[in-house]
Amino acid sequence: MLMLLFAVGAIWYFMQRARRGQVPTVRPIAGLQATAEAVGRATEMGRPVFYVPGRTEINTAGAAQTLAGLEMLGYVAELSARYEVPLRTAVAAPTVLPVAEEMVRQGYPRGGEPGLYRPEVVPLPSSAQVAFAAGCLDIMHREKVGAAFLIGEFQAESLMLAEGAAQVGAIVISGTARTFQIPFFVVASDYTLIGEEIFAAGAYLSGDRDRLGGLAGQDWTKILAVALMLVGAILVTFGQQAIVRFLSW
Amino acid sequence: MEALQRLDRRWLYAALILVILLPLVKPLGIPLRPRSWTVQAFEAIEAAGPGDAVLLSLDYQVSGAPDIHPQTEAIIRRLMEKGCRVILVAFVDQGAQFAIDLARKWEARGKKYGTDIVVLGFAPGVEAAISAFARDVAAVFPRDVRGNPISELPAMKGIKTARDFKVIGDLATGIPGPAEWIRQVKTAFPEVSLVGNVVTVMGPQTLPYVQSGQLAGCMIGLRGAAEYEVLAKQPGQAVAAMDAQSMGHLMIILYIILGNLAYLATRRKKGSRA
Amino acid sequence: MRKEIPMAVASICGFLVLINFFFEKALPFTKGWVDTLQNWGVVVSAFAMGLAAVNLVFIHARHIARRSPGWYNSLALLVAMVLSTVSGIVFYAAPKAAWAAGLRSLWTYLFNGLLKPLGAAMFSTLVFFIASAAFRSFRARSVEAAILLGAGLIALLGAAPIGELISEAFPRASNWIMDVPNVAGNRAIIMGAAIGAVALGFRILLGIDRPYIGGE
Amino acid sequence: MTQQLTTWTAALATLAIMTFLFAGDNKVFRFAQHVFVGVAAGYGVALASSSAVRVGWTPMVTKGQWGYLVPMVLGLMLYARFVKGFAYLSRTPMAFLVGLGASLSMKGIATDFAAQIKATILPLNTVNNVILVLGTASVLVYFLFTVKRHPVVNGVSTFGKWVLMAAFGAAFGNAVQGRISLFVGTLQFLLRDWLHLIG
Repeated sequence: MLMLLFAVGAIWYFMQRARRGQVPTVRPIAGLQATAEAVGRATEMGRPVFYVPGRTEINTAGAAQTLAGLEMLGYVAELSARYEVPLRTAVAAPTVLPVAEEMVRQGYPRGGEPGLYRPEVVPLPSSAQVAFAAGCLDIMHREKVGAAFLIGEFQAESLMLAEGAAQVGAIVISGTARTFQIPFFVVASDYTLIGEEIFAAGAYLSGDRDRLGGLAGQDWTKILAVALMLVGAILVTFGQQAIVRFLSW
Repeated sequence: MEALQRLDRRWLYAALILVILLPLVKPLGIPLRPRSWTVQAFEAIEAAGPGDAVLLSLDYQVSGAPDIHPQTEAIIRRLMEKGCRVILVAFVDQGAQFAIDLARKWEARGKKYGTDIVVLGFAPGVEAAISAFARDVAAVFPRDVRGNPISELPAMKGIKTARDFKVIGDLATGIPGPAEWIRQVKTAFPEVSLVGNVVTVMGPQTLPYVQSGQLAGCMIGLRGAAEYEVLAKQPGQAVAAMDAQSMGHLMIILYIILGNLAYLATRRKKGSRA
Repeated sequence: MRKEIPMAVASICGFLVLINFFFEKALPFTKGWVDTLQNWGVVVSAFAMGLAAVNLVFIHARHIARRSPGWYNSLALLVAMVLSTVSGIVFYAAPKAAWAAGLRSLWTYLFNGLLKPLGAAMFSTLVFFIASAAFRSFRARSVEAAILLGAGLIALLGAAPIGELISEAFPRASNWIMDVPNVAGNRAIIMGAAIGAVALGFRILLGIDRPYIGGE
Repeated sequence: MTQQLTTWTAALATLAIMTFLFAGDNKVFRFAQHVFVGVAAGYGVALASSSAVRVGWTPMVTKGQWGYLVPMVLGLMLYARFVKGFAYLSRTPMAFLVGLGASLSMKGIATDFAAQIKATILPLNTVNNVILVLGTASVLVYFLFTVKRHPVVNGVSTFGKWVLMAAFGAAFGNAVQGRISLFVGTLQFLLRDWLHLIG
């Protein structure tokens, strides 16, 4: 109960603070920093960039991940316009398609030189996992992509996509919050955004104050947890049960 | 090594199939030692004596069934042997049919439906349904799958809420799983003895709940079923599968090591050229 | 009104559940309310389960009408769907009636002859994707990936009964990984997810996030 | 007879899926996949409607619990999304489900947060306990995003990342193990129930 109040209080407080302009800064995230490098390398090789924002619909439980994937797409679109490299995006869910197109359309001018390459958003079937993966593999092989981004909610197709990208020699940046798939992404790609990192990256790129404030509030709740754990453990070592009792209450 | 990298993947597949197939046909009989979390789960389920009611929630889909259904089979076999009352329910739609088939199987073996084993059915709504069920069983299941009012079933005698089950086992392939059961049931009835029975992939994320005492034990996948069969001294199909399992592990390990050796070799070659 | 009513519904339901969760002893009457809400939730969820099916009907009926490539697959899908819907409803509505015996065995046949083996087979092919990825792309590219692969190999060898034959050390190391670093790592993830759920829930109850609107 | 028909269908269905491995995406595989989606969807509809009748309709008509009219109407309103111009009607039932779901999952603050902290408060008298406490804490630190960078924080967070990777190693091992189990189960079915090669 107290915990809930603390968490909600912290999130509320930092959200208000962010709305007043005190926006928290987000720490550098390795996978995000590697993004520019990957797009740059694809440019050097003269190969297109390939992007998949997950396979799930926008209105399901995985929505937050899909959304984070789409925000990264906007950023990658900006980068590829700046480096003048073609961008291919494969989208599975019908509800994601218009949002993905919008992200690309908004991201491109930010990088200057709009209209040099027409970015393509390719719709693929989503209900059939294997068919979707096959469609992506086909694009990757045909276009010999130089960098592949797989960020969003992925299920078992994660393996096929990461493997396929590595086979054509692309640098692979992946990210998902599905715990089962993270290990496969880590061992099969060059950089991985792990779990909550995709939400933080999404919030950072979107610059949405509510979400950044919420992020800070969640951080302080975690700090409280760490403090309780450490102090509690030290006290328990000396036979003091105060914090355990406090938590049972 | 580079030639190895270009090997047609179908050879890899064929080798794997062969290696798993052989020990199924000709078992090697490698001994199996139960792990601590399975022993805890076994003991928690053993706490149910003759006449005690045990709830098993079959929250699994067909796709994960080969990994989890052997657990259900092994647990029910043991409970039937001891004369417990087994109540089956499902919060994932596809789990319900497994329950119906199991009840029919035990009926054919001479157990009485409604007294020894009963199938309540499926309820949609995930956590809302689990919470509602835990607080008032009859509100979610006024009748069983065969249309009998549950108030008339001897197996359901004295069962009003989740508290009235001696042990609850949640057999899950995803959501809902033990985490959801803990959230909705343990908060309302902390004294309930809950066992987490999960597919292998969910094992790692379920163990923290065993260490914290929120779960009385945990059985992980097909190997969990095999360990239970060993503990209950009734070796069955899960134990029979373990040799094939072992060989599969060895094969994948071999692939990973070969792949990484090739990777190191090409990297070294590139390095010496530069 | 088109936005306010849904927002109010989400907030009121949510707050009632939370109030009952924390103050059930002080406010015992909230239990009845929340029980009712949850029972309603079961009913509404039942209706929601049909949505995906209706969507499928639309998509595949269109494929068939346009004779688009592979339309016969769409037809097979719809036929399978109708058969299982009808026989399933009868199976549950008339569990004993003699006239329904044929449909009841059709239902059992569809489940055991098609649904169960197809689902199991589809997921069991995943092991082959792992096999080829193991061979081609599971690389210790970085320190992190090396730790992961090392722990993974030990876990894999220790979890196979044969690992124990090779050396006692494998199961011991594998159990240690499962019991110590795994519990630590997963516990932190679980805690992070719980805080995330609170943050999301809070925004939904206040109407800042409205996932139920979307798709205008 | 029916048993044999079922077993044969099941075996052929399994083999149809397996063709993907050796022939890639092909007609047989695609057909089997569509049939699967169809049966699964129909299965869901049948179970959902029977439970709507059991929990809502029956108590309403037999016991006069007319309150169940509310969720029934809400449930029907979900389908307004398929009717042009009335799609907004489906928002209210969605909001009901979302609000209920969100608040129910907030109970996790007790079981997945407070209880986990409590379980991590262990006497620091064994190496394992020390690793468990420091490991959990440092993974949490790794997932801090808005805290100012400081060498100590960075060090702790790197340690956290290693713990996390070891945990993912366990997840990796289990994922591989689980997939093998699924395949072994499928083979057992083919060998035992269909070909009768094993007992």
